[in-house]
Amino acid sequence: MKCSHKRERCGIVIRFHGELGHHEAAQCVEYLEKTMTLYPTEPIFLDLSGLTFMDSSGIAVVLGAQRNVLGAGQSFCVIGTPPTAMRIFQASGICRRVTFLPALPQTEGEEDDLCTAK
Amino acid sequence: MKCSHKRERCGIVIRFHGELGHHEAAQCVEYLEKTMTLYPTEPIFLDLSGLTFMDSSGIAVVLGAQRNVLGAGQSFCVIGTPPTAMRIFQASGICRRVTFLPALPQTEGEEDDLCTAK
Amino acid sequence: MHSEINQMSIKFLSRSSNEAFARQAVAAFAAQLDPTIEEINDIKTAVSEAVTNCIVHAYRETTGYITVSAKLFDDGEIRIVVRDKGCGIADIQQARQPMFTTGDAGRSGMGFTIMESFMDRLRVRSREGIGTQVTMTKRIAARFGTR
Amino acid sequence: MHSEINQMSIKFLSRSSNEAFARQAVAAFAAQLDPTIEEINDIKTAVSEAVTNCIVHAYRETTGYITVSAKLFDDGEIRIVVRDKGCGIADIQQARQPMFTTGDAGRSGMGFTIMESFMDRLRVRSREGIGTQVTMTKRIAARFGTR
Ligand SMILES: Nc1ncnc2c1ncn2[C@@H]1O[C@H](COP(=O)(O)OP(=O)(O)O)[C@@H](O)[C@H]1O
Ligand SMILES: Nc1ncnc2c1ncn2[C@@H]1O[C@H](COP(=O)(O)OP(=O)(O)O)[C@@H](O)[C@H]1O
Repeated sequence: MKCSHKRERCGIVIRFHGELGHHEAAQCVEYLEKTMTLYPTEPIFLDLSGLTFMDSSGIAVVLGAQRNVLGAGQSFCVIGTPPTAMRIFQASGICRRVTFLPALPQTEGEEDDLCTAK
Repeated sequence: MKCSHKRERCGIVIRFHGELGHHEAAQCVEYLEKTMTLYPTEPIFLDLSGLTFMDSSGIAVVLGAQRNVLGAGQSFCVIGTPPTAMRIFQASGICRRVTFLPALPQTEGEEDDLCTAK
Repeated sequence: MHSEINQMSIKFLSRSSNEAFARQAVAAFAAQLDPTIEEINDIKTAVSEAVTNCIVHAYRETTGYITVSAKLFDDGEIRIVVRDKGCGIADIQQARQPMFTTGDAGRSGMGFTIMESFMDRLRVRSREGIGTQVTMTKRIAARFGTR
Repeated sequence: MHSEINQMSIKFLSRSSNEAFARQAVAAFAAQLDPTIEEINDIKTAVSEAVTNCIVHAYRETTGYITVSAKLFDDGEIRIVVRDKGCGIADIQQARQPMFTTGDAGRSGMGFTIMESFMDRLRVRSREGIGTQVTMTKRIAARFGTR
């Protein structure tokens, strides 16, 4: 399991790579908290597209992260969830409380960039 | 473990993909024999570049194939051996008896093709 | 027909660093049934939930042994048994309810629910102070007439 | 320092379809020492040789159980023991010679030589009619101060 983050136009994107089970969950929570402390005034996007495995430990990781970010008055969103991980979120019912998006929302600036690039 | 073959200018290239241990060796031997029967008058190249694992079972597979091909009066050559498999062949000393090449030899026809393509 | 064609068992200490070992070992064994990637993932997930429960709940304050055994049958079924000699479960019906947990904030109470929905059948037997045994079965569909 | 930090064991039938399971299970366990891809491959290869020997030689005409156990130590050593209750080896010194084999044309007699060269140490104990026990150790170098 590896965690990384980078700044995008729309906010901070935190990315998990590899397998996320109970053993790795503590490391994820720690990384999330550290990164949110670094960027307390930015929207947070949690990118799960690099996960090759996830069990129910991922539920509490996502819920905990959302609680912290919303508590700080920022927006929180999960992106790129692989289908198998999505089945776990669906079984748990947290999809009614957390926003899951296929990918980062395109900001207007980016659309402009795309046009210029063309 | 998957076996496949295709015709190239220089001869028939037989390719192994996946893990080659004792369990898979019988299947490899069978595939080699079947393919040599189909193309008894062609040089045979055994392409190991797709192997993700090989143990000493690979030694007898290669030696048996070479014996059959040379016996039929054709040439035999192993190409694309991954470094870890190469260590096994080296330990066994068969590198003194079998020709190992990094890749298919370039035939004159192909060089022409390359020139034309340019 | 339903006769056993292969079996294995693994035994390891209840350290969370062994969770990945356990699910990968079962996946490597189940691979003989030529499952799809999704079926393998279902099995890994269910094993991960059951093994985590042994580590987090059964041996909460201690370290003990966990045994995972698996059998393959000629009709494509895999039967997996996860066993601990930990604290046991007082009320199994309650424990199997979605969202019920006696764990900390890191636990969602969804373990049994996920085992149930990712496998075909789940049976839980437990005795307080003796231990818990979780039996899960799944039928792997035959593909391209490989069986 | 050299104290044990983790252990596991796996037990399975001497079917060749279990060779891949055995080497992958040990590799998944050894992953905790953060080995390089090459070190993992060395371990898989040595385990594959030892397990194949149990299937091909120890239980030549029969089927029996094979046990593979592994221990991790805090200095980065992994110790792997492969055990069978098969026919045993009459002359161990002879058996360990490169190219010596009692097997068929599919065997090269290089199994022990490869175990020796891919691991740091190899010990073979055997009694005819009782079984064979192969112990292999390898030290995984610490990387980026991960240990
Ligand atoms: N092996 C076990 N030993 C003891 N108690 C267990 C075991 N497995 C499950 N339990 C009990 O059942 C409850 C529900 O388990 P589960 O559905 O997997 O959710 P979670 O693990 O998130 O709590 C646990 O909180 C625990 O009280
Ligand atoms: N587990 C075992 N049980 C019985 N005999 C064995 C065992 N392992 C090795 N041997 C004997 O030692 C010989 C040499 O083994 P090895 O070097 O691995 O080469 P190979 O397996 O190719 O024969 C075998 O041919 C066999 O006679």
